[in-house]
Amino acid sequence: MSVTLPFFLALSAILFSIGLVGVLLRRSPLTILLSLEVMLNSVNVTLVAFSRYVGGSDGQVFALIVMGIAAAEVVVGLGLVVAMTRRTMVLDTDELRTLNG
Amino acid sequence: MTELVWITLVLPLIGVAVLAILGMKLPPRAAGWFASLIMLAAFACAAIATAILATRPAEERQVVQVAWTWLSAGNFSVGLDLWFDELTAVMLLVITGVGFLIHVYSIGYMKDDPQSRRFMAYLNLFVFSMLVLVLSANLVLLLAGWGLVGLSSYLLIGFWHNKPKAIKAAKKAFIMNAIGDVGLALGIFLLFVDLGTVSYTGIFAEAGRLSETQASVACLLLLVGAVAKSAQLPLHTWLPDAMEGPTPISALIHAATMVTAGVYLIARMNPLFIHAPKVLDLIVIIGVVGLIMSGLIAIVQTDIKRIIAFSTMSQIAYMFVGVGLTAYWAGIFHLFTHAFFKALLFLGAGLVIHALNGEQDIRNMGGLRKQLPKIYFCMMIAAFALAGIFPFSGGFSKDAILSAGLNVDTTIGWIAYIGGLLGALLTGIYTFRLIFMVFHRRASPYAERVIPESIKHHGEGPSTMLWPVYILAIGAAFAGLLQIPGLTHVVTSWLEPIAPDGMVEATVGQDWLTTLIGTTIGLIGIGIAYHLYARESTSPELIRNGRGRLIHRALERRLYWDDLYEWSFEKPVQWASSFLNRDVDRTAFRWAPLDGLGQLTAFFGRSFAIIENGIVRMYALVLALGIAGMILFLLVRGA
Amino acid sequence: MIQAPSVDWFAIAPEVALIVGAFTLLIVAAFAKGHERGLSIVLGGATLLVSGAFAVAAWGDAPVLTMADAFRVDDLTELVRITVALLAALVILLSVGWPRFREHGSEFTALLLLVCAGMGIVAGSTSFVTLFVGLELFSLSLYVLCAFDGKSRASLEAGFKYLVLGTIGSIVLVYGAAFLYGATGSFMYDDIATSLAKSGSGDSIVVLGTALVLVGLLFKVGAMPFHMWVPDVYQGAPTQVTGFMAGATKLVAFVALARILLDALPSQEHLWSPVLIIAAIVTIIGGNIAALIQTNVKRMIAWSSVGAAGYALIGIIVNGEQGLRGLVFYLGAYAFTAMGAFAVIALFERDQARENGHATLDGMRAWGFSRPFAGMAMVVFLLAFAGFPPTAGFIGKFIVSGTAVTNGYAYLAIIGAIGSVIGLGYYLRIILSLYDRSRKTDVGLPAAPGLGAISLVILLCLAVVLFGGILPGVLLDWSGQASAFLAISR
Amino acid sequence: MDLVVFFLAALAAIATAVAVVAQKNPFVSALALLGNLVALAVLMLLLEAQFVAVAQIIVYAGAVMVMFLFVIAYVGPRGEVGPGERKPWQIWLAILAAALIAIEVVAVVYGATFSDWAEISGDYGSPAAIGKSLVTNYLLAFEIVSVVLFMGAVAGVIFGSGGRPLRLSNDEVLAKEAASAEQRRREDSRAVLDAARDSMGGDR
Repeated sequence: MSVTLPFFLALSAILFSIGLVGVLLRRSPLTILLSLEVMLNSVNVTLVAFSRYVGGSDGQVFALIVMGIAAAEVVVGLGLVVAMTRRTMVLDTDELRTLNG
Repeated sequence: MTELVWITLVLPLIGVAVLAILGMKLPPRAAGWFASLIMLAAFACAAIATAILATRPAEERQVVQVAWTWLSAGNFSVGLDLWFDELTAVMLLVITGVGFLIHVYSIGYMKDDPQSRRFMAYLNLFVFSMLVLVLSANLVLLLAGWGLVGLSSYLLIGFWHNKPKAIKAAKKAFIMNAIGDVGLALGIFLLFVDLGTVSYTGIFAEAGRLSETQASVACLLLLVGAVAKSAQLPLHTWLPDAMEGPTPISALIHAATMVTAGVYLIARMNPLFIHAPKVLDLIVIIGVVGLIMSGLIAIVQTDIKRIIAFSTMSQIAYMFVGVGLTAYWAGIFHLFTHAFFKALLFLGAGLVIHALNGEQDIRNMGGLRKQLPKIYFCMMIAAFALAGIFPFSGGFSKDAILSAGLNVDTTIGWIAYIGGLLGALLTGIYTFRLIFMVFHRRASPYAERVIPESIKHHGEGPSTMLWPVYILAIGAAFAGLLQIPGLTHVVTSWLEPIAPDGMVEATVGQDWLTTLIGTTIGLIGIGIAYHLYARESTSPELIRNGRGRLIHRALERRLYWDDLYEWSFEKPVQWASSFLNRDVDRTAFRWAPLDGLGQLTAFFGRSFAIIENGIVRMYALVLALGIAGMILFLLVRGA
Repeated sequence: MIQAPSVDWFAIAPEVALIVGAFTLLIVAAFAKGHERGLSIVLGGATLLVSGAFAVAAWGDAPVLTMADAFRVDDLTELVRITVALLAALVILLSVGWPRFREHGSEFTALLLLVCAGMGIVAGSTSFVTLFVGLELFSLSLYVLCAFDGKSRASLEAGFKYLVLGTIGSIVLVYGAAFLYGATGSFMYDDIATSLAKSGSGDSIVVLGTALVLVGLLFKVGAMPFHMWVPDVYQGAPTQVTGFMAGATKLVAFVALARILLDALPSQEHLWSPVLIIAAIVTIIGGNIAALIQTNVKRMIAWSSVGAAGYALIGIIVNGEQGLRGLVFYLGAYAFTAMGAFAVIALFERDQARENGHATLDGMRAWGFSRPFAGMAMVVFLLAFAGFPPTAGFIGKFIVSGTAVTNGYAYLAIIGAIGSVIGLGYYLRIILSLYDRSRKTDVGLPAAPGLGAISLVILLCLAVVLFGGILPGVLLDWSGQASAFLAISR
Repeated sequence: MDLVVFFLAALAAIATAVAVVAQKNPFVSALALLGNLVALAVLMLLLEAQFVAVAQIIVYAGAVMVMFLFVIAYVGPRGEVGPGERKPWQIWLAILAAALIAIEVVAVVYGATFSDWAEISGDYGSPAAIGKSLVTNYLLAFEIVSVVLFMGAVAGVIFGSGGRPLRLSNDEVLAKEAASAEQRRREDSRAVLDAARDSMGGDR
């Protein structure tokens, strides 16, 4: 038995779900951002695996682009966390509920 | 000629604009006269345009002008299309003519009201809306006018918004009219779906393509609109309540013009209605039941304006009978004469109320004949016209309707005839009950106390209020002479072209027979009224405590229509809403059906708020469930 | 030697101008402290003008594919560019009197320019890669703009929520694109369409990809049940940004949705059509019902904008020339209506700045008497939301529902009508609150900072909304011309 | 051989991902993410994507992680305070939803028929090949990514500028939170009271 495409895709799906669980359950904004990174990386695995399967480089390039975007997203996310700290807001997303209804 | 019609249409709009922009800077009297002169100019234009129209040969009297296309897609096009023909001309003259007189009357009536300028602006707005309604050459524009008319009526009924009853009445009128608007809109939509057009030309040309069912459903929906606007059964309960508004409004909107829009609509759409004979029969039945019922109710009312309101309802029911029998000319003729005598009646009542410092209960009047002779004289003319006594105007037009029933000679025709004659009896009774109780009977202590003071102050009323009454009195007395059976036939020959499929016209013999019977019955009614109400001794107490007291009470409660609506709509919703009772904005709409409906939806709305709790994890959870659900859904469908 | 792709500079000039403008603004502002505001207005306005001018100049030209076919410039792209540039200019005007703009005007404006650039790229994208970068460019900038009002916690909260949820949405979109790539070997819409047309659509990988892409796009569009971010973000964001999002983001997201569904996945119509139908029904009813119980006007309009997304979905479901024309017209009209409505709210907030008032129904009582022009404009905008003549909102809804009826989706038109009736309920609440006589006072309001600029914005939006309602012909023609480029591969 | 490497790396990736999600201390979470990245890089090497693997490590470990660690150090390594409002149904629903997605995707993936890996040339996945792709077919995307990164820098400036932050000790945070919770409870009960009073018919 050799490593086939479904292996990678399944792994990617599992990682995706783990990351999603993190976003769904954690209350610390930092952990949520980290969980989002896990999700992004899992998608990258799918992209690269399909790229290998198709035999083109498009998937890999897209994965690189996703990485670059993810970096920018982290900057913005962390910037928000810093700003919230400066506003002496409690770092707990369940406390972010002045907007509701 | 079309230019003149355009000017007629635009003038009131200019009035509104000027009053809205400059209104507060003008002195109130100047604003009033400005609005009135605008109306006079509009009337002049309309009259000249009508005269020019009359000089044309009959087949060229129908003018359609597309001024501007707003939306067009394929066969369908809507825009500012103008339609001017004989029927429009009549409506135009009534609206601008009576409108002018009532504008003048309002100057006097509203002179102490700080908001009189706003009132004048609303009046002009109303006239504009009404003109849009009758001048439109397509149903969509008609609907726009229809809605605008309802809106201005709402504004004017609720004009005194520190009066809670007025506000409630305004809302009631608004909602009843909204039901009608929805019916009308659905009808238009259905016609559009069936025929692909909403212009009169298109509909009249294609109406033959409709099956009887299609035509009936469309006409039925249009009828819902007509019934609501014209305060006919079963959407009539708003009209008596609307009397909370200022009296000129009652005269102009709730007697002479707006409430006749339903009659206009049916007469206008006659090439369509002709394909729905069952609906026409229904219109007659609604009319007959309505005229008898409202006549009965009018007999026991004690508020002077409400009596006249019920009589309006009853007279419009006559018009419904007329157009339902396809005697369109008779219906419109009655509309025309009714505009005079009913406006006269209202304005006269307004003067009486004015003289009595705002008292409206006829039991607190009496004996005014001597103190207010001019008003008495005019009111008598109006009452004779209303009771259909020969040779006053109402007699000719009402008898024209009834003799049409005789001429048709079907079951429906006989129902109309007999019912109409019964109604004539009731009309005689309630009209002269009013006259006798207000002017003849011994004066009530209240009237005795108030009247001399009032006369000393301003006579029978300011001249701006009296003159319109005189002019209307002339109309009410002589307008009927336009169509004396066998002698003159101005109305029939003028209106003949509007009904391409022909209309019912009684023979001269039938006409005179009906006039004879009608006048006799009217006089009998007057006699009964005299017997019951003219003297103090035989007061209505006898009836109230006698064998008929149940009927009397039922009539006093207006045959429980309002209670029916209250119990079938208001109460359940009130219960439901107190069950679901929450913090929905209460000040917005206090009329229970809307309030309750709002609360009911708010109940559902709140269930969203449970999810929308502000916690981002929760949002992500919904998102995740959405993803899972979407994949599952597509996999199941795709497989 | 690597052959660099040929670049049609004229075709991408609007985006280049925006990006260069953003850079320039930041650099210049760094050397001109204290002139932040003036510089931002002048340079930002000039950049938008140049960008818009390029777009207008290319209007009506034959479609161009450039940057190795990754970007497509046709009239739809141009329309989005022009609309977005106009809306952005209005945002700058609305910001004039904003204290935060005085301190950080250059950053705000630069980000706004980048948002516009990203939107242009999304509108012209021909592949998932281009779509993704454009989407992220404008989304990330918008996250920052939402959180821009550093003084307000709600603003930060909105920014953070938007970031978390928006990122999930983007990830799901990429995930879906990856599966479509695996099945077809390309990220280009055209290639995907041809490949799917050949292989048939039964492949479950394709179905999976379609599902994920749909989720991602419906999220951006704000359709139920992927709407959760909309009310919170719209309420918390600075009001002028909300106005921009409600109009521009919705327009761009729908253009992206339409391009993908019609250009890349036309063979999957049997899959996405029922999804959109369900989403449209749920969105119209749900959005309007939820709006009923709101007391904050910003949030109320946010919910109503959720409902509006439902109407626009009908345009895509109906498809065809008329449906897409209606879609584009409706969205364009909606953008200016929303911008106008939020401009009025911005003015209210400016008036209340000292009392720190929020735009609640209670807070706005009788305010219409103090600001008669803004109040009447609000009434017009609300009528446009509700779809009443003579506003552009009526024409938009009319065309969308009309085509729905003629194409056998009458039930959608009925649902739309029901939604409008519900909508009337809360629009009336706003109007009644604005003109509550019982709270009327004769105390005049002092001139709010930036009053002139805000009034100008309101006036412009009012002009567009009424012009589109009274003389819709021109705008309809434009919409038709632009929407003709949807479904180019059909 | 490949199979062993795959399973080891996959196991490591899953374990580290779980650690990222489950760790109370964000500092540990961040380190776990680093491990996750390395494991994924190994997997990418298995897929012949050398350049992506390297970039993954450089971009993430070199840049993103540093940023994370810096911010964690800045805000203080505070874990989650208190139990929060985590209702059991919410947890189960969350796990159910995530698991459902994973199961659906895995089911589809295993249900589909895939041909074998494509034939690839020697320079597949090499920096040169990817680089070429980036400046030809994906030039636009590449440029936009750089603009996005620039935009990120602007965002950092915006959120980072201003006066010194007010630091609160952990105790103060707890006290504040308790106060706000108390406040909320009071408001809630007042709302319930009002509603009750309303429904008693206080309005008529």
